[in-house]
Amino acid sequence: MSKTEEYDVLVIGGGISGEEAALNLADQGYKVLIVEKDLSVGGKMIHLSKVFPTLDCSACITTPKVSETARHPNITIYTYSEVSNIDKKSEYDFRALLTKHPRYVIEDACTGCQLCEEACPVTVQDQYQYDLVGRKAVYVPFSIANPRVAAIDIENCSLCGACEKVCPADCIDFTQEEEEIQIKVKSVVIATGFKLFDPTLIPRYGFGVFKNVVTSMQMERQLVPTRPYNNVLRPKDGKVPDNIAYVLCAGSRDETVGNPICSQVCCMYSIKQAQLLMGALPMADVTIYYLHIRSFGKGFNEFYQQSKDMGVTFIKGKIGKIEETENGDLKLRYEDIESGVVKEANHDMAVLSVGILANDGVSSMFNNKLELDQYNFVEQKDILANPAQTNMSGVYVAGTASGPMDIPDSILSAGAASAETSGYLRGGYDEK
Amino acid sequence: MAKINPDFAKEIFKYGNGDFNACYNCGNCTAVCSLTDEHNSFPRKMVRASVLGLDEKITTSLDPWLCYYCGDCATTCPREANPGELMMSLRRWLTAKYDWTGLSGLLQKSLLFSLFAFIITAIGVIYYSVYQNFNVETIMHHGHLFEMLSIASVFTFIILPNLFRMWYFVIIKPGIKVKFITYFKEFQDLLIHMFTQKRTLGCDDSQTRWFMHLILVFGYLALLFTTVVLDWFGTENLFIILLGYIESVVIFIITFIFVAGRIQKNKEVNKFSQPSDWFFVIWLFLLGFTAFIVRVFIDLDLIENNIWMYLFHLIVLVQWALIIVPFGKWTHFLYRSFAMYFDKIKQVV
Amino acid sequence: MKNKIGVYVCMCGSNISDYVDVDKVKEAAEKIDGVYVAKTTMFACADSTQQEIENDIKEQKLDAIVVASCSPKLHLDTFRNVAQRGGLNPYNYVQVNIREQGSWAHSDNPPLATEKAINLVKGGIERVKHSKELIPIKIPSINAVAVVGAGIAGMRAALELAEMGTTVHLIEREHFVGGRTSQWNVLFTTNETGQEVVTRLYHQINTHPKITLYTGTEIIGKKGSVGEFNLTLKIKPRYIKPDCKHDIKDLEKAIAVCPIEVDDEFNFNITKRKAIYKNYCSEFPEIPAIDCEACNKCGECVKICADIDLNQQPEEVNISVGAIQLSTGFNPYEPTKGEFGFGEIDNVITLQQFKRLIELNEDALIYNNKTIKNIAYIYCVGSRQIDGPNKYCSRYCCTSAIHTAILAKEKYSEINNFHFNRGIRTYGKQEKLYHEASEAGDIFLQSFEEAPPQVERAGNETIVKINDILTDNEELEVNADLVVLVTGMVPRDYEGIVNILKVPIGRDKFFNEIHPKLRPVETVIDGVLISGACQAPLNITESVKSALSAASKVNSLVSSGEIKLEPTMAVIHNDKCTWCDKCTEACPYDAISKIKYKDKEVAEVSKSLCKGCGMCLPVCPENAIDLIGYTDIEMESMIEALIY
Amino acid sequence: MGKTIDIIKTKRKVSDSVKENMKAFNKIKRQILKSLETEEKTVPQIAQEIDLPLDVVTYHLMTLQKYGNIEAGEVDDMDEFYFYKLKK
Amino acid sequence: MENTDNPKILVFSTEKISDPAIDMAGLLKKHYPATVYTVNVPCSSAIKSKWILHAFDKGFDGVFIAADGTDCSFSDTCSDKTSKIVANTHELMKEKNIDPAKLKMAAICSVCAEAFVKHMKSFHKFLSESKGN
Repeated sequence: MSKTEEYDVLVIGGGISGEEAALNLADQGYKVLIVEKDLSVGGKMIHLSKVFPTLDCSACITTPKVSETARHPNITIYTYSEVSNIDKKSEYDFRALLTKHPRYVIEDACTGCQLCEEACPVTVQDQYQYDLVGRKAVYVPFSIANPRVAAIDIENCSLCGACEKVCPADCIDFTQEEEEIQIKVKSVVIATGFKLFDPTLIPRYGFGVFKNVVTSMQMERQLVPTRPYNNVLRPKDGKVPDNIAYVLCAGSRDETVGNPICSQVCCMYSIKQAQLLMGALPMADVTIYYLHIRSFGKGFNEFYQQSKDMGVTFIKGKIGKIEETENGDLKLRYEDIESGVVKEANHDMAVLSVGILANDGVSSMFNNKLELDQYNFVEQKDILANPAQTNMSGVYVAGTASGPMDIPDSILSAGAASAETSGYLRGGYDEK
Repeated sequence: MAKINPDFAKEIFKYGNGDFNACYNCGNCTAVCSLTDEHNSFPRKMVRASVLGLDEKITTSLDPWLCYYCGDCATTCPREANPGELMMSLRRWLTAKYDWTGLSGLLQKSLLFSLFAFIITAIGVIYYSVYQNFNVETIMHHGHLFEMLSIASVFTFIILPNLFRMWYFVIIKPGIKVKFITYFKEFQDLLIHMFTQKRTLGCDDSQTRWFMHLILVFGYLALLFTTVVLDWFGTENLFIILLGYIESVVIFIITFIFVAGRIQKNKEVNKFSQPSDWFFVIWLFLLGFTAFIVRVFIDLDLIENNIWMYLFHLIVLVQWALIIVPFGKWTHFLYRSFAMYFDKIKQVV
Repeated sequence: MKNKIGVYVCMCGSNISDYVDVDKVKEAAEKIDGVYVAKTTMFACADSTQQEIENDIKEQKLDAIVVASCSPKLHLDTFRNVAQRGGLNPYNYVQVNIREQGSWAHSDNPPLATEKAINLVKGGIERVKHSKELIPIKIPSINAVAVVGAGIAGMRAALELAEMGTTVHLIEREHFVGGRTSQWNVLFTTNETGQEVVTRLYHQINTHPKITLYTGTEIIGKKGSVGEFNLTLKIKPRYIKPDCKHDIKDLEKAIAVCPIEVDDEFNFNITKRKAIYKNYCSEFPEIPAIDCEACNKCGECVKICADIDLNQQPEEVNISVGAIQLSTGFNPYEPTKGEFGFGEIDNVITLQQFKRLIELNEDALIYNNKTIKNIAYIYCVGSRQIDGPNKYCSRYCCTSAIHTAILAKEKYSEINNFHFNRGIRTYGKQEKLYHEASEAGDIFLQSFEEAPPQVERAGNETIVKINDILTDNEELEVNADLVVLVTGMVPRDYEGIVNILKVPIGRDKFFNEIHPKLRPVETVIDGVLISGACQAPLNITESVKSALSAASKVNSLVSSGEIKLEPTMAVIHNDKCTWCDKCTEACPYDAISKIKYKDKEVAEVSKSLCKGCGMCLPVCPENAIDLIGYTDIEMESMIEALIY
Repeated sequence: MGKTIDIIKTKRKVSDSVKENMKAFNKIKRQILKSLETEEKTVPQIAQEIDLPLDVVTYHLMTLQKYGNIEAGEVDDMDEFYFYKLKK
Repeated sequence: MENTDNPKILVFSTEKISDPAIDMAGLLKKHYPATVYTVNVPCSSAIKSKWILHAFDKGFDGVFIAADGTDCSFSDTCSDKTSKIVANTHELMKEKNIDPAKLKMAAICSVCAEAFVKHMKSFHKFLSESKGN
């Protein structure tokens, strides 16, 4: 085992919140380590199309922040790494153990030329396109990934060695092994983000069985420039959809799936996608089936009104079940609350606006000493006056790790986390 | 213009489990229900009416009778408001509402009152047998007479007026104009539903439930016929005796399964049993079981010395005929069938 | 003149390339003299492209670059940094906006959008050709900040800034701290009361050596700019000596003898208070204050407490700070007379008044001598208006109303709550409250936005009617003993501060940030930041988050002691200048003075005072003034290029 | 640098599912490419020709498009299905 | 490519006030003529008459000053100063026989996207009509 690396702050998670918190702290002169479990930093936001309510492109906002983070002299980033354990020895003394997974690619040498990808004979589902298309076993995660270097998915690798043969930079290295790194920090910021609700838990919506039922994240991918298809298309048969339904509260506000709370973003992202769809498919009808439209933030209600003016149809009523008809169209059954009558509507595509859930394993990193709330989000001990404070002093929470929130709220919450961390660290200096 | 009455919900709570206030009107229950269509969209509307206390809406509605409690709405309700159980409660409430005597409501709301009624009838029977010096023949003879008399009087004085009230609530009060002839035209529907309960088949996964229910209904009616008309306890006809045995066995086996189900709470429909549910199945079970034993005793010539067996049967029978049939869950059998019939009439109009 | 220029045309995914033929733009650029490299790119701002541009600069030895992409407001700094990393002076870079002012504005006409993009790029190339190497101006910054408003956001920001080592002047207009939070009783999630939270913060503020608290104080003047704002503060007299050592009981007696009663704003006018007052018993600062507008100086109180001094005069204080953080908060929307019966029917009150009413009524809920049983809450009053100007959702009111209803029911078990809403918006974990209230039997009725509920007076009764969309649009009514208008948020009256600081205001009348995601707490005025509910409706947690976020930015800005500013400033061509004095008159910053040059008198521009507004330019009769970055040659060659 | 693939081969085994998956993909890939040799086709046309479920064809077709083997052409008269063709 | 009938307009916008409004017009996809070209200056009272005349000289049909108005962050004298510049330039235009109506000015606040689009449409219409004559 190698020597211990030292930093001021450990930021767990390299999404928008983690980056914002890290940048704020680094700008104040603190040395920050970001640990990201994925192959690239950027979190969920980097995969989004445009963001509400301003409709500016998500990548245009994330990528500069990503590269600013990556280039900042006070910030170190470990991607494809996980924090396996954090032990608080005393105030200002946290010992963490990191696991750095092997990419089987030498990060510094890879130029991201993608020749290996061309050579690779294996195709598996591309998790960054939410399974809509395939990717190779050796792959650059996505075009605006950071670092933009390849990695080998060893579980799916056929060990043919073709990538190694074609790599012009000689950077494929199958001898890499999992690495353990010990670090010592004064403070920790948790920015582990969220996971999406798995709609197979609601069998009556037919997700996974009816291919034209997609998640909102799959639709989001269809709307970005680096999209999986050449246009917005039905995954079942490649047809251009012209009548798309949005099923809100899919996995939110639902006791039966164990998530009674509102995910806070689904209404708005669905409205946004509806607007974008009307741009991408000018002939298409978009219907949003909702319970309550929660357009509560700055400029949100105006954005909702705008979508109505554009011709998005809003129907109050939760979708009860979805059935597939012969040609792949979908029959959605719901009670139209405004008329009080049960109705069936045909759509050629249905988008499940899936909710936001707490990520797993956050507390176990801290030997279960970190308190979680009843929904498994990180508990905010003093939510009113110190919203980033957890039950452990010196450990702060940023972004959706503490509950569902949208991007502006996540950024503000990260700002709060960095301020509270900075105040804590400053206290440490004063003591010495 | 309707006035909201928040106290109404509290009244409904007395008839069953009361989670329905949690409803946030998403309509999921109506949408998942396989019995709903454009004409009959429930249960959300009934939930809403219960929350707001719009009792007019409920009394004039047939929706509670159209529900067969498959439980889909309850298992998928995002607020766990259990609309299916509310529909059950409303059926109980409606039974009370239709009943002109008011006894039905008292029996259903108060377990104490029910127990009191059962005990009084039991004491009555025992008092009567003491009066008759435990003379088997007389008691059995009077028992048979009682069967016939009670059927006639309960039907005439309780059930018929109550059905009439139901008709008044659902057809006359809402001002539905029905041609006289329609009542005849659609009468076959009443019979079909009454004897087959075919609508249950619309519920998912309830083929067995429907089949058992069907057998039970036929078993019960047949046993009724066999004992009352064919005088099962008195006959020497081997065929009739055998028939009675089969019928009573069918009844007590199926009801035994039902009771077991209620104890295990394995299905949504069984989760929140009320005393009236227990009384119904247990008494039906006892009815079949004691009838069976009584006939066995007769065949083995034991009844003379074991008059208590017949008395036990008679107590069950009297309680059944005077409490459960006119005021208890038994009435569902009729109200449901009539509800289908009235619904058909409404749709025709 | 630059002659090895790199031009990068961004597709912005498809934002630009959907309407502008980027290849054509690139081809047109290639043909222009001085252009050495021209490329198109998917995302110019992506890390890999930045790297590519950097490499191009180094390898191809470019001497200037042009990026045609989105608005420079988003990425000017991004590419200036790229230029710098490549070894160029960051000012040998021009960003051409072909998205907001190109593809998006002209998506109805792609060919013309392409033509415009080509011309704009040409203009950019001409401009960059004449660009000069500039060095940013560095000005010293005072490591101190003025936090305006001592509500929850301001108090919290002040504390964190002080913790981070910045000197804080916390300025509160009222005589007491705590703002709106101190007016709320039990708060959602923690069950702490607002007053408890305020107390907690006040004690920390009071003992922190880096924080100076000014109460009863307003900013009345500002000079200078980011790095050094010189603010003039006006402190209203409290009429009680600050070092008052008197027993608090004496002061309470003084309150008792005061003969004047005025509406108590703290209780939203549902009660009266004296001219000498404290809003609640543990309020901070601990000593009462005398409302100078209400006091008739009768002197009764002075007889009881000698520390009361009715001769105190307003004071003016000057402070110097590097930045200003505004957290001036919100006002509850004031319903107009007759809006849902407000001001006309005596049992119609606002949610804020109701909250106070619950706190003041211990055993039974009584209003206007009547015991209250049925309460009708009417939502979205002053928010999501169809006819009125407030189109926005006030965000906190649904949760606040439901939470208040739950508290009321817990306290007075007999009441019935009826919520006349337009769709409940208890987002996030607040949904739990909505569930709780429904389970407790609260009744929710929803109307269309165009058909709000009606409040009518019938004899002695107040009837609320609604066409409830949850019940087949049926007309339903409730006999309400109390109607609570769930009023939203409007910004707190801020005219004074807006006039002084020139903070931009959005269409919702709240202060406007630069960008909700990139720079959510900064304004276009350098060194002036916004936080809390003055920016948009926010609840307490959200306000505190934004306050801390702003504090973090403020600290990065002022703590290093140095702020970099754009080198945009005026320069005088001494040869042409004849010192006519016209420019000094035009300059709003007194940045121009007279100096000797050779044998004549000429004007000179002070580097630290000039803000680069350019107001001196057009007044010069000799055309002897240029603005760096906007010189005649740059402007004219660019204009020329746009036309061909 | 040596061939590191030989080193890992001594430590790891390729699972059967990976092998099968690879075989299946390559078979479908060949079928789709062959089907498009003659003329450009829509997804349903390809699916009918090579007798595979529509969603399987869509998935593989889009993957082939992603890796530059084929490209999208015009949309059909009904504005429903795109034609896909081999990329030269 | 050159469309001689389509009048070209040069807009002077200001970095912090009116340019954000013009950006917002794009953001909201509010369309205005594509022959409108915007040039940024720090403040509308920094525009030299010389530049305006240069624009007419080189072929622009109209010049529009999207002024800061009272929102100006530099000085409250901005409006007066900008008006003065416009008045001066009008004089100079008359001398050169250019219709003074071809130089317009209006205050455009930082969220006045709609107002800007309206101005552009009507100005463009005016210029094409006068061009037709």
